[in-house]
Amino acid sequence: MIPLLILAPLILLAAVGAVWKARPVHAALFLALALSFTAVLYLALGADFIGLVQFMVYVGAVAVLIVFSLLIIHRGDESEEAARRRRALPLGLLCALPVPVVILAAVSRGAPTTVEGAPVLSVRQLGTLLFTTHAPAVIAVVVLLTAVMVGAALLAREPQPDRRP
Amino acid sequence: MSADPAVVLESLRAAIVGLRADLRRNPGPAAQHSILVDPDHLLPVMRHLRDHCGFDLLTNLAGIDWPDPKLADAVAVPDDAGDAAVRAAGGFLEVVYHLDSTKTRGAPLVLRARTADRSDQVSIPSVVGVFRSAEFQERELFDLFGIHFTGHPDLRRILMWDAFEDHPMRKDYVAPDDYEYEPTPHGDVLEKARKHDPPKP
Amino acid sequence: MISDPPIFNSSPVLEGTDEDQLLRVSLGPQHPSTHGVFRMNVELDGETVVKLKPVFGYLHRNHEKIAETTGYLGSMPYTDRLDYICPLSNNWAYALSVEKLAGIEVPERAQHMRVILAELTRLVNHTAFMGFILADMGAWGSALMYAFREREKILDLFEDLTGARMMANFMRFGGCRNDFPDGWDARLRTLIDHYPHFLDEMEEFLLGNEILLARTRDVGALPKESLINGGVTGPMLRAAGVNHDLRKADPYGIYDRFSFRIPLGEVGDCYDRIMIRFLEMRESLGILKQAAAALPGGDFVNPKIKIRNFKPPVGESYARVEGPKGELGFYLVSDGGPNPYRYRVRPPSFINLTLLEDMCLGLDLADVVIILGSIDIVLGEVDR
Amino acid sequence: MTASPAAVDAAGWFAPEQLPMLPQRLVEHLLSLTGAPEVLISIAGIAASAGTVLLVFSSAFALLSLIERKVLARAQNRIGPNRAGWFGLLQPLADGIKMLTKEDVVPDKAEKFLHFLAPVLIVLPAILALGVLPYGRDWTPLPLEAGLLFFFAIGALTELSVFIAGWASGSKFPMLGAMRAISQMVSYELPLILSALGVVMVSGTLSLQEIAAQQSGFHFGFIPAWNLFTPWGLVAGLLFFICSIAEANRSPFDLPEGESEIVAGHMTEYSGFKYALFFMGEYLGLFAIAGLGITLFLGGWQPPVPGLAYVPSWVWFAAKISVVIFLYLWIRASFPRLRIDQLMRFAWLCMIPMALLTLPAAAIWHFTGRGAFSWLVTLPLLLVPWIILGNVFNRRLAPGRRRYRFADG
Amino acid sequence: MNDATSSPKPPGKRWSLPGAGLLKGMAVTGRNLVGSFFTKERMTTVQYPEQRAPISPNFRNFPFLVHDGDDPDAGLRCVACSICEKECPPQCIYIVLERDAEGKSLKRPKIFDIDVSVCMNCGICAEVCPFDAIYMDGEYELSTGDRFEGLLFHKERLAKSADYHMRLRPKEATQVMERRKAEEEKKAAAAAAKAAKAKAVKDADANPTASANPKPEGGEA
Repeated sequence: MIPLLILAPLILLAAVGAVWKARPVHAALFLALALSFTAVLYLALGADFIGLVQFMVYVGAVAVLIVFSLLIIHRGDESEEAARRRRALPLGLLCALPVPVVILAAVSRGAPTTVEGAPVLSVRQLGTLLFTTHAPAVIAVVVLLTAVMVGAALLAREPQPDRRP
Repeated sequence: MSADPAVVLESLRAAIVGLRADLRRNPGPAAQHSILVDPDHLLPVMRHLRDHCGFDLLTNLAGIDWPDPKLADAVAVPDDAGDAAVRAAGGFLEVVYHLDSTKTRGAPLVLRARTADRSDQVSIPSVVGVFRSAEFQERELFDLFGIHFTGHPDLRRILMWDAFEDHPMRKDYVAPDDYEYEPTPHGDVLEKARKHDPPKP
Repeated sequence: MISDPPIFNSSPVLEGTDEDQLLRVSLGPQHPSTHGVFRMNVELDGETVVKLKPVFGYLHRNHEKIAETTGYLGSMPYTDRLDYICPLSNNWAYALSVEKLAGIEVPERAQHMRVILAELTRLVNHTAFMGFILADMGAWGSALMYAFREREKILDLFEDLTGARMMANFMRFGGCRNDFPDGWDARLRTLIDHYPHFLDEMEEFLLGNEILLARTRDVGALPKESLINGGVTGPMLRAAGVNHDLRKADPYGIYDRFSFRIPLGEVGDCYDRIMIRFLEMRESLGILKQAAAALPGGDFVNPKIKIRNFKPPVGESYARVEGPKGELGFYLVSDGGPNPYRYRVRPPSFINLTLLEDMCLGLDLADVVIILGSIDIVLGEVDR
Repeated sequence: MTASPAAVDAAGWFAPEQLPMLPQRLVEHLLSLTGAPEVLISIAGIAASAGTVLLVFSSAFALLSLIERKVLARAQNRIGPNRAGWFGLLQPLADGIKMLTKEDVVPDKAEKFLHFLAPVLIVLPAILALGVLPYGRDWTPLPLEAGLLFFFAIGALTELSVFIAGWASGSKFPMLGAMRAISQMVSYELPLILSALGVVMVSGTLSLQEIAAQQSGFHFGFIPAWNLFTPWGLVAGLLFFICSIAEANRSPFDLPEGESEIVAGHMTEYSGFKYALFFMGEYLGLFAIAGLGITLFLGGWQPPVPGLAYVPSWVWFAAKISVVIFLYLWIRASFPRLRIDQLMRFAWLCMIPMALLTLPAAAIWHFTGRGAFSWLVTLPLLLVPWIILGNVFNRRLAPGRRRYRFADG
Repeated sequence: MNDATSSPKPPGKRWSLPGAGLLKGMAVTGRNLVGSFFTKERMTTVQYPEQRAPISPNFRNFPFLVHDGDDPDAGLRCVACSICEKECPPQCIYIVLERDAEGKSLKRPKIFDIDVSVCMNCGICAEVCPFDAIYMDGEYELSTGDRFEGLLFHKERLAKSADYHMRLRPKEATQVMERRKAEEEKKAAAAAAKAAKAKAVKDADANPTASANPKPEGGEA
């Protein structure tokens, strides 16, 4: 339980930082911080593989790509950004209302807070499980991902004027 | 087409009607005679030389400041036959063009163009339209001599900084001694040198 | 009939770039690969160059005004400082112009000495060029050190002959300052025999290298006509296939006695410029061999010319030399006095830069560095 | 690590083979004498083993910074630093002092905190990655079951830190450097992982100790059974080596700090000790990636020659890593730099297809009995595309032969 | 123009093993790396303070004044004619002629300064000096702390003995010595001839009738 008590507030803080920060790059870095703390949380719970994959995929790829796109569009006037944020605050709070309600309901009904009894899987077992019992799901995901990749590539390729003389 | 000024002058006279240009003899042993062209006819002459006479490489533009025209005529002697565009008494600024050809061998052809005088009418048509190589050299002449090239796309100072007013290569240019002075005897060595052979007016 | 060249419009921004996305960078004057205090205001869209404005004048000391207040002999050491990588060919150009101005003829031995020294200077310049172009590409100075190791051997020869490795101040009107010290031409012959080993090593190091091929092929190529129209001279012009070498086009000295060939390229991009300089080095070695073999005896300077208060007759003269960087010319106007009335230097590096922007538009920042390196400029000559 | 063994086999501790574990065992032994609680002892043991890794590799970093300058100098016929100390051995000390005493300039447009954070974030992953490599027969500071995955996960952090360094400096050249660095690292991480995948497929595990252990034994008596001496391993090893140069931002791919173009890339606005941290991060990253390359393809601590059993295993690891690092230095001395678009085209059009090819090749090699016959089958499958791809790539880059005519007219 | 379409190495040949050029490049650096340990000819580094590269006899650094004999002040060859001061391009020589009480020139420089921060050691002063008084030195370790006085060499510091010049440049010094000796003899002969003539005229005055001088004596040499 101790790691959860330490890490949960950290993740929350980082998430709030990601939302609150005016400068987009700061927000992206806070997002990366939040995701890496969740990865540490997985490691603390003993799920090595998930923790490492989470860290690698989210911090290594997603955060970097967000930051890279921010680098490309480095013109951004942050001044009126803060004003827009003021106006959106009440709407945001309204939407966020149900979340604590759900948490309180779960905790009051005595949902199991401990995690024993969850099967501890080694990487090898995980691998065999994935590619035997859940093979069709994996294949579906693979196809979906490649489709998304090809689509993104086509979309991104706006007609660059070939400037080579 | 050989680079002999006399032959070139004939072909120019044939091609451009009412051309005001005359042959100028070089008294020195180098014997590189030149053609003095009136600035109004400069562009047609250049275009004719590049397209018909095969002079496709403008190698050199040199500016000269002539405070007294007699010295100018001593260096580029006008033969009496030509309708010498004799200048008025005042001095003038002169641009000397050296035209070379990548197809025929031999020395370059020398052209001269003179401004009306040294103070306000100092403009000569720019030849950047015909020879792109003149672009930086004309900016340098504008910077160092103050010759204004009409039609130059980007006439700015090239060597001195933009806030500089005077034109350093003029004969009557006085160098500003506003830089901080180092107390070395070298200072009076300069005075002594100036006494030996004072710079010409 | 060549249609008028695209008159240089002051801001040739490439189409398809919106203004505010541009990144304005100033390359230089203090920059690792601008070969001196040379500055380019570059506007980048991402990595591609959209606009490039060279800025000159950081090393301008008005060499021509100083020459107007110094005697003819006094200007000779200043010509070393024009293109300080090849001082001896600057000296020769100035001496040639004064000899034409005053009608001085040069004895045989001095003519051979001048050809030998000019071709040695061409070797020095092209060897240093090989080192610099590789360093610009990022090869961490390996080629630079090999090039400088060989260049030092030639500079030792210059030091023994003229007294200084680079600032030679060696030519006088009508010949040279002193004769070859004994054993000098023997060391010259060993150098000539040994130099091809270095050229083979550099070619093996440079020309097959796929990365170099990738970096220099089709980079900074311009059609022949716009190069001629832009006043470009020297290896850059010959790389595009224009047969214009002053040693053959407007022969001076005794070059017409030696048999040598002028290498010409086809496309004129950076690769051809490197290759042409290699081939020129091999031709220079050929000339050196012939000149060293045919070196006659006799006096090394025209005895009748006196050094002090030398006053050429009134007149003007324009003489030029095929320097390693292009046509280096001196235009002198004499009014009969001890100082020249007008002293104009035709600087090849300065005029070769006219087309720098046309070559770099649409390419990357890394290409700009390579193109500037392939033009091979020296700021002493650009800013005068 | 087991609890402290009885004193009787303490003699075993000092055997050359057990030397790396000595500090950890000593610390644990001493603490156990003082009767500290069990948890404290294990933590101190881990700290001790981490301390040995840090000590060994920071001294190796100092030595490498000297050796790099010496090797580069010798390749350029110079002598290299030999003034500070005997044969220049104190040069790293001198550099360190200089870096410490240099004023630490922070540009005013920079983001103060991020500008400070970036060098730390660059050194952090390199050190973490060093912890997971198997240095000896039974000594790995952090024996994870998914060691390889941990290595690549941590490796992904370097891109983020390079971006922070570039962006936080606020000025133009670092911005360009950061853009180049990220696009280069992202596009070279893919072939890096793909080429390592072949080894994972053949050895069936993600743990590095297992991979190193499986590469023991010799074919025909003298060829060691390393992954490099298999058809797919040869190509995958070469690809891994090339991608490791790109990951470590070294010579042909040192575009992010291409000093002849953008001065020092993302490191331009740093000075003093932060600049030294960047170099420490780069060199430790080099050690880490070289160590991984050795473990995957050169058999980690396996002896190359059958006879020498008495030589401790970590000596072989040190020897191999120095050979690989020498290769890096040699390459740095002899290649110019690629342009950014050629770099990307090389990664996406040439490296990734070849890396993908090694996976089926490894499978075919495995199912055709791993013997000489499988060599015959898989080798052409890999070499022919390499030749074709190389020539297409070259021809696209360097079209047509160049002819030069000589005019003496 | 004969189009000998030969080029030393056909780069980009039809089928080349990709990466072969790169390996050749590495072979060159490798050969240099190994070679630098064996062939001394590759290693050109001179460890400066311990080893010093020999300077060539013709090397010219800042000028120095030559004085015969051992007294630097008396034996100075320079007669303060200040030709070198006029001819020096950057004007860095400063000479003041020494005059005795009533203003007669003593043909000696009272002050002879060279501002070494301006001098570019071009050697023109040594070339134009008709009295072999100034030559280019070979000493190059001249660093000094003071920018003004330190770089202004006065007469005392510039003067060096003739045998220093002999040691510095034996070939040139011997030529100078022979030429000066030849001039000495010529001057001595001329002086002797003049003395003889003066004696002859004196004899003639003593005994005017004895030997009328047939032809009036021309101006002496």
